[in-house]
Amino acid sequence: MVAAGVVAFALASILEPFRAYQLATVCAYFCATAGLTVLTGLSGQLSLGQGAFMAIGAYTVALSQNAYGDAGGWMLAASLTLSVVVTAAAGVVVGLAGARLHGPYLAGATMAIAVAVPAVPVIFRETFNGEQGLPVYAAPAPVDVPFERWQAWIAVSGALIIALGMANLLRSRYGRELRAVRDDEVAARLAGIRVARVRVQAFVVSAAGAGLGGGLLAFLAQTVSPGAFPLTLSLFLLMAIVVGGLGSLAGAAWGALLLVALPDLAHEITASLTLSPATAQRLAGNLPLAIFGLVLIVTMIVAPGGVQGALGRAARALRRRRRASAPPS
Amino acid sequence: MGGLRLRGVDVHFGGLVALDGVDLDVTPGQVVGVIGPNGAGKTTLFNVICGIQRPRRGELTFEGRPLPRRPHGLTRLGIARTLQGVGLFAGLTVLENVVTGATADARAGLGAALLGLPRAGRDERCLRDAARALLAELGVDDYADAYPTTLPYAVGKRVALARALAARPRLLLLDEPAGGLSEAEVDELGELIAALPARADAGCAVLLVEHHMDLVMRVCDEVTVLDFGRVIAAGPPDRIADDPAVIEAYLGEAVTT
Amino acid sequence: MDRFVFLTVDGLAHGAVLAVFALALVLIWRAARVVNFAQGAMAVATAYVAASITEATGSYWLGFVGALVAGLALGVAVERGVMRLVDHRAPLNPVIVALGLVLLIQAVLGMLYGNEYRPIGAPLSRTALDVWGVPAVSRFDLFVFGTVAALVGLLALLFTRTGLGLRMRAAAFAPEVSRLLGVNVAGMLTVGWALASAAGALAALLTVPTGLGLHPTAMDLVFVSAFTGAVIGGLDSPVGAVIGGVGVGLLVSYVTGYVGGDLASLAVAGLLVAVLLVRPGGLVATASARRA
Amino acid sequence: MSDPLLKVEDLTAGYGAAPVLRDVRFAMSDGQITAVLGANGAGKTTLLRTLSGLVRPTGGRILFDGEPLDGVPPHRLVRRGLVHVPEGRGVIGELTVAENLRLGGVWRRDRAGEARSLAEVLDLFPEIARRRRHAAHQLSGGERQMLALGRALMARPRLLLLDEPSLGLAPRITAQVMALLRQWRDATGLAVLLVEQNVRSALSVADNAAVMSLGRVVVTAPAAQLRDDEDLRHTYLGF
Amino acid sequence: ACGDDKAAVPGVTDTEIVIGTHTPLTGPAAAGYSEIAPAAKAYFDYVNANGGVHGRKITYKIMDDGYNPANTTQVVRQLVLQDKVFAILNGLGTPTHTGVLDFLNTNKVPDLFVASGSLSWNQPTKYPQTFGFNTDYTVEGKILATHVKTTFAGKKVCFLGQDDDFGRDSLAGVKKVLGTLAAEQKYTVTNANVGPQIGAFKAAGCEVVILATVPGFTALSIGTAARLAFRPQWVVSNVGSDYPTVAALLKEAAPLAEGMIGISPLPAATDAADPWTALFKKVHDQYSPGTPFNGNAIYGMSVAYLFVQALQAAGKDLTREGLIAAVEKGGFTGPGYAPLRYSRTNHSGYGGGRLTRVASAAQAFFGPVYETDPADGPVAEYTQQRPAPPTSGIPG
Ligand SMILES: Nc1ncnc2c1ncn2[C@@H]1O[C@H](COP(=O)(O)OP(=O)(O)OP(=O)(O)O)[C@@H](O)[C@H]1O
Ligand SMILES: Nc1ncnc2c1ncn2[C@@H]1O[C@H](COP(=O)(O)OP(=O)(O)OP(=O)(O)O)[C@@H](O)[C@H]1O
Ligand SMILES: [Mg+2]
Ligand SMILES: [Mg+2]
Repeated sequence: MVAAGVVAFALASILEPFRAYQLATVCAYFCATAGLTVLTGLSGQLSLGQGAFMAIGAYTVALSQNAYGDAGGWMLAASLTLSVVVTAAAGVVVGLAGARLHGPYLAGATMAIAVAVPAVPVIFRETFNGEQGLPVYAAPAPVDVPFERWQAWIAVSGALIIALGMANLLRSRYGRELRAVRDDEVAARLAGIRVARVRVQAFVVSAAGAGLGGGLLAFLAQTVSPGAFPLTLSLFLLMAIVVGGLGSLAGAAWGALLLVALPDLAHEITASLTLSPATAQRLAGNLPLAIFGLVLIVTMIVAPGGVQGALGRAARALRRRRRASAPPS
Repeated sequence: MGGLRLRGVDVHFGGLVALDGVDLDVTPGQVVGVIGPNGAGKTTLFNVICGIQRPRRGELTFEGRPLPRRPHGLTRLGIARTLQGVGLFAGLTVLENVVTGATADARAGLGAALLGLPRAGRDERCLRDAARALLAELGVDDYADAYPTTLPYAVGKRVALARALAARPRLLLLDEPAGGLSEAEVDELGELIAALPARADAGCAVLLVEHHMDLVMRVCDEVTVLDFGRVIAAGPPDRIADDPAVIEAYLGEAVTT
Repeated sequence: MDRFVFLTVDGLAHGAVLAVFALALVLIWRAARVVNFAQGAMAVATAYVAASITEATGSYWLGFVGALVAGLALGVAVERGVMRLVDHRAPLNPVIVALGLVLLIQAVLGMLYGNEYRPIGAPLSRTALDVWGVPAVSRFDLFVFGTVAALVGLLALLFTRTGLGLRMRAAAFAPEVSRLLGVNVAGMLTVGWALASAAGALAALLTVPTGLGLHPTAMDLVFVSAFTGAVIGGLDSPVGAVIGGVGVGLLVSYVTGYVGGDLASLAVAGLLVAVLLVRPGGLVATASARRA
Repeated sequence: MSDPLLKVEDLTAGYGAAPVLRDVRFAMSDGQITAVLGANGAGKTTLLRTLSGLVRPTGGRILFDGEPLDGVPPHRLVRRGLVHVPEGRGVIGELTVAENLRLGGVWRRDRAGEARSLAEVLDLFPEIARRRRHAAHQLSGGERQMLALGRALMARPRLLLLDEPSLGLAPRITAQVMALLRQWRDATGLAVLLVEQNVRSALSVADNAAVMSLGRVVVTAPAAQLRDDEDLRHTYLGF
Repeated sequence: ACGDDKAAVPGVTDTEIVIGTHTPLTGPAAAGYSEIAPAAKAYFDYVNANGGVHGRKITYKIMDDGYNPANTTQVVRQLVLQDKVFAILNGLGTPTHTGVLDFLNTNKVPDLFVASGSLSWNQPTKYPQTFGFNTDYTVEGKILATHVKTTFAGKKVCFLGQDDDFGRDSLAGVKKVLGTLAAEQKYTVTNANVGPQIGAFKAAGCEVVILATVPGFTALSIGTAARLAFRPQWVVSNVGSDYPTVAALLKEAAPLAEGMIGISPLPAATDAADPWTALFKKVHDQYSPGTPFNGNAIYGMSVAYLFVQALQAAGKDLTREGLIAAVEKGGFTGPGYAPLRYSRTNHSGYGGGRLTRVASAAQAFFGPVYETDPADGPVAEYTQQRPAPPTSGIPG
C-alpha cells in the first residue's frame, strides 16, 4: 500500500492538469467505494445509499468552506474532517434504522434515502440554494503549481488516510467480526458479538468514507448541487465495488478507477468513429452508455470475482506455471 | 450458589407448548445430558438459556445471576454454546473462527483499530496465540489457515468446539456434537467431553444434548429426559436407561445398549 | 372534502399502476430471489414494441398483446442469455448485471428510437367520470384497478394452488434440493423471468399513458416507487405489493396536494423507514425464520 | 437372472482436479437394501451425488434399469424412480410442511395416487402430520429428517438413495425408520442405497453392505456376514 | 513576439478554432435538448465548407453530461484542460452550468451564450467571461403577464411552475405585473403526475393558467386538465411552448392545445416563409439530413450564427480577450425578433420576445415584439425590424 501511495503521489505530481484532476476524482470515489466495501463487501449489508452520504459530506464542506474558508489554508483540512464527522453521525442514524434490515429491505430503505437526500437542499433553499447548489470556496494553492495538481495532492492524501484506516480496520477484530456477522448471525451472537452494534459501526465507517469522498468531490468540482448526487451515483458506486472485486480494498480501488476511466474510454471510442450526422446524433451519448453496460455484464460473467478476483487468479496461474517450469529444488 | 439453575421454564410457539415447567440444574464440574424424542424441546431449552428465545415464564440463573436477555451477553457471563450442525463462519479461516469465539476478551476499540494502534495489534496477537493453542489441544492445528467448507466433517465439529472453548466458559452447551461422526470419532469426542470439567485452569461444566446414547451414558453424570416439553425423568444415566417411561418415549424396544 | 376525495382517487389511480409494477418485482423475487433492477428498462423495451406495432397496424390491442408476448420473450432471453451465465452464489453479481442491462437496454433504445418522449395511447378514455360530484376516476383507471385485482388473483392462485407455483418457489429457495425432487430448476427460472417480464410489460403499458410518454428512462422513477412499495408491503407477498404500491401512490398524492411536491420523496422515504422499523420484513411479512 | 436395478461400472468422479471416487464398482437389484459404510470423507456422499446426477462422472458408467444415466439431469431421474434424500435433510424451510410434502410428488400426473401417497406418509409420521401448516424451518432437527424421508416417499421411488437418515434422530425413531424401510421394501419392492455412520443400525436392516475407503469400494459382502464376522468387521470398520 | 502570442491562444491555430459544449445527450433531460448542439455543429460545418472564419475552421466538441452537474464539471474540465478549447459555447442547463461558472471564469475561458434563461449569467463583474442567450425567465414572465393583464382582464389567473429557478424566476416576473394570483402550484420533474396541482386549479376556478413548464409537463398539464373537464386559457413560457413538440406529445389530444399562447425570441421552424428559417432549413438539409428540423434546430443554429458573428467581430488576431470585447461591444442582429443586449454592463441575452398563438393546429406569431428588463422596468414594444439574412448565409 505504501508503494501504491508513492505511485499515486508521483502521478499527481507529473500528470498533466486534467489527468491529475481525474486521478483526484478517482481518489475521491475511492474513499466512498472503500467505505462501501466495509459495509456491503464485509458486513454484507446491501446499501444503495452511499451517494447520499457523499452528498452530505459535500454540502458540509461547501458550507464550512464558504463560511470560514478564508480563515487560512488549514481550514480545508478542518472542513474535510468536519465532513467525516457529520456523515459519520448520519451513518449512526441510518445504521440504527437499518440494523435489523436484511437484503432487499435494506436496499430499499437506503434507496429511499438516496432519493430523498437530494430533495433536502431544494426544500431548505435558503441554506442550500436549491438545485443550483453552492459554490465551494477554496483558497489558492499555497505553492506555485496548477490548481489541479494541488487538488490531486489533497485527494491522494485523503484516499491514503482512508486506505490506511480501512486496511487497519480489516486486519483488526472488527474486520473479522464484520465477516462473522455476515456469515452467520446466530453463531456470531453466541460468540459474544453484538451484532446490531457491529452493523451500525459498519454503517458509520462506510458513511465516513463516503463523507470524505463527497467532501473531496466538492473541493475538486468547487461546486455542489443536488443533481450531482442522484440515485445512479449510489448504483454506480455499488457496481464499482463489485466489478472491482467485492470485499477487498484493492477491489474498491479498481472500482473507483473504472468509474472514471470507463466512461472516458467509451467516449473516446465513440469519438473516434466517423459517422453520418444522423447516425452520429443517435449514437452520441448512447454508444458510450451501451459500451459501459456491456462491459459490466461481460465482466460479471467472465470474472465473477471482479477485476481483483481475475488478477488474483491470473497471478496464481502464473506462479503455478513458473513453479512448474522451474527446476525442482 | 454456583452453576446453572432453571425453574419452571415455559415456552410456547403459538398453540404449541415447546417447554412446560422445566427444572434443570448443572453444578460446576458436572456433565449433564439432555435427551428426548425429536421435537421434545431440547434445542429450545438451549435457545432459552442463550437468550435467543424468550421464555413465557420461568426463573433462569447462572452463578446466582439472571441469564442475559440477549445472546451476545452470554460469553461474558461464562457460557458458550455450539450449534446443531457445524455453524462455522464460512468466510473466516479456522483460526479466525476460533479467535472470534474470544470476542468478549478483546479490549481495543474501533478507534484504535482504525488508527492501527499498537494496542489493537497486541490484543490481536494475544488472541491468536490463545486460539492456536486451543486448536493444538484439540488436535486440529494443521487446519488453522483452511476455510471451513474444505474441512472434513469431524474436523469442523472440533473447530466449532474450539470456538466455543475460546471464550473460556464455565458452562458449555453442546447441541448434538456427535451428529454425523463415525463410531471411532464419537469415542474420541467422548473422551474429550469427559475431560472438559477437569481442563487445566479452564475447567467447565457441560450441558449436552445428544441422541447418541453410548456417548450420553459414558460421559454424563446426570441425565434429564424431556418429552413434549416436560421433564419425564432425571437422574444418573444408568437409572434413566432402565426407566420404562424413557424407554417408551425415547429409546424404544429395538435399541439395547 | 372534495379535495380529499379528489386526491384519494388520484392517488389510488397512480398507486394501482405502481402496484402492477410492484407485483412484477414480487413475481421475480419469488421465482428467482433477485430484485430485478432491469425490470423497468425491460418493460420500456416492450412498450416500444407495442408502440411500433400499434403504429404499423393502427390497432392498440395488437400492440398490447405484442408487448406482452415481447415481455415473455425478453424475459426468456435475459434469463437464458445473460442471467444463467452469472454466478448466483455471489448475490450481488446478478444485481450488477441487471444494472448493466439497464444501461445497455436504455442505450440501445435511445439509438433505435431516439431520446424523445413519444406519446403512447391509452386503450380507454382517460376522461374522469364524476365520483360524488368530483371528476376523478376514468374508464382507464377502472381498467387499471381491474388489472391489478386480476393480477393479484392470478399470482395468488399460481403460488398457492398450482404445482407450477410451488415448483417455482422451491427452485428459488433451494435449487439443488429441488432438482432432487424432480423440479426442472432451469426451466422454472425461465418461466419466472418470462412471467415477471410480461407483468412488467403490462405495468409499462398502463403507466406510460399516464406519464410524460415513452422514453428509454420512462420507467426509472416508476421502478423506484414500485420497489419502495414492494418493500413496504413485503417482497414475498403479492397482497403486500398492492398495499405498498397503492400506499405510496396515495401518500405522494396527499403530500403533493396538501403540502407540496418537493416533499413527496422525503415523505415516501419516511414511510418506508417507519414501516421497516416496526416490521423489518414489510407489512405482510412471513414469520421470521427459526435460526437455531 | 434379470438385469440388476443399478449397476455401477468403474465410476470415477470428483469436484476439481483430484477425483473423489475412483473406479467404484457394485450392483444392486430390486428390493435390496444396500448399506454403504466408511469413514468420514471416504466419498459416500459423493457417490450418491454422482448417482443422482448432481456430480458429473469423469469416467465409468451408471446403468439404472439397464439404461445408462449419462448426463440425465437429476429432475428426470426422479421421474424414473431414482430418488435421493441428501445429507443434511434438504427440507425447504421457507415452504410449509405440507408444501414440502407436495413437492415430493409434484411431477406426478396421477392426482389420486398422489393423495394416497400423502395419506400413507402422514400416517407414518404423525409428528409431521400435526405440523402440516407450519413453515418447515420451525421444525426441530429430527422432525426435518422425518419430513425429508416422507417427501421422498411421495415420489414412489424404486431406488431410494439415503444419506445418513439417522442423523439427529432419536434412537426410537431411528429404529422405526429402519423398520419402515424394510416394510416398504417388502410392500413395494423398493431398493435402498443407505449411507450410514450408524453402522449397527444400518447393518441391522441391510441385505448387503459396501465399505468405502478413500474413494474406492474396498469390500462388498452380505450384511449378516459383516455383522457376525469379527475379523472382517475389524479390518474394514474398525470395531 | 507577435507570432508567439498567437500560438499561445488555446484552441486557436491559423486554420482551426476548437470550441466545446456540455449538453445532455442521454437521460430524461436529453429529450429535445440533445438536438441543439448537433444543429449548431451543422451550421459550423456549413461555415467551414465556405471557408470558415478568417480562414479558420470551427471544430465543435459536444460532451454529454446527462444533465448531471457532477458530469458537467468533469467534461468541461476535459474540454478546457485536456482539449484546450478556445471557448465554451452554449453550455446547457442552469444547475449544470452553474457548477462550472467559477472554473471557467478563473481560467478566463470565454463562456458564451449559455442555454438557459437563468438570471445568473448576467453578472459582468463577478463572471466577466459569461454571457447568456435565452430571454430570461423573469422577462418572459413579465411579458406574458402583461398580455394576460390586458387581454384577460378580470379573470382568475393561476400559475404552475417547475420547482427550480425556472419556475421561480418566471413566477417573480408574473407577479411583478399581476400581483397575487388565484393559485400557485409547482411540480418536480421526478413526479410525472400533476393531477393534484391541476385539481387545485379547477377547484380554485382558474380561468387563465400560466405555465413555466418543460414541453413534457406542458402536455401533461393540458392533458390532465382535459381529463378533469377543465379548459382554462393556457399561457406558456418559451421553454414549454413549442407547439409541434407539445402537439406530438398530446397526439390525438393535440386540439386541446388550440388557443395556447406562447412566447419566443426566435422564428418558428414551421414558418417556412421566414427567410431565416429558410436559411437554416437549407443548411440543416445539407449538413444534418435525417434529423428533425424543429425549434431546437433553429435555436442551435441561431446560437452558432451569433457565435460566428462574434468571431468575425473579434477580428483576425483572435484572442480570448478580443472575443469577450467583441461580444461586449454588442450590436448583433440576426434571426431573433428581440434585441440582444450585450454590453459591458449587461451579459444577458435576448431582452424580450414575440407572442405566439395556436390556431387551426398551427402556431403563429401575433402582435408586436416586446422587451423589458428583469427588474421593474415597463414592458415596451420593440420596433426595430430584423435584417434579412445575408445571401451567403454567413455573417460578414
Ligand atoms: N421458532 C419456532 N417456531 C415454531 N415452532 C418451533 C420453533 N422452535 C421450535 N419449535 C417447535 O418446538 C418443538 C421443540 O423443538 P426443538 O428444536 O427444541 O426440539 P429438539 O428437542 O431439539 O428436537 P431434535 O432432537 O429433533 O433436534 C418442535 O416441535 C419444534 O417444531
Ligand atoms: N463440494 C466439494 N468440493 C470439493 N471437495 C469436496 C466437495 N464435497 C466433498 N468434497 C471432498 O470429497 C471427499 C469425499 O467427501 P464425501 O462428502 O463424499 O465423503 P463422505 O464419505 O460422505 O463423508 P461424511 O461421512 O463426512 O459425510 C472429501 O475429501 C471432501 O473434502
Ligand atoms: Mg434439536
Ligand atoms: Mg457424507
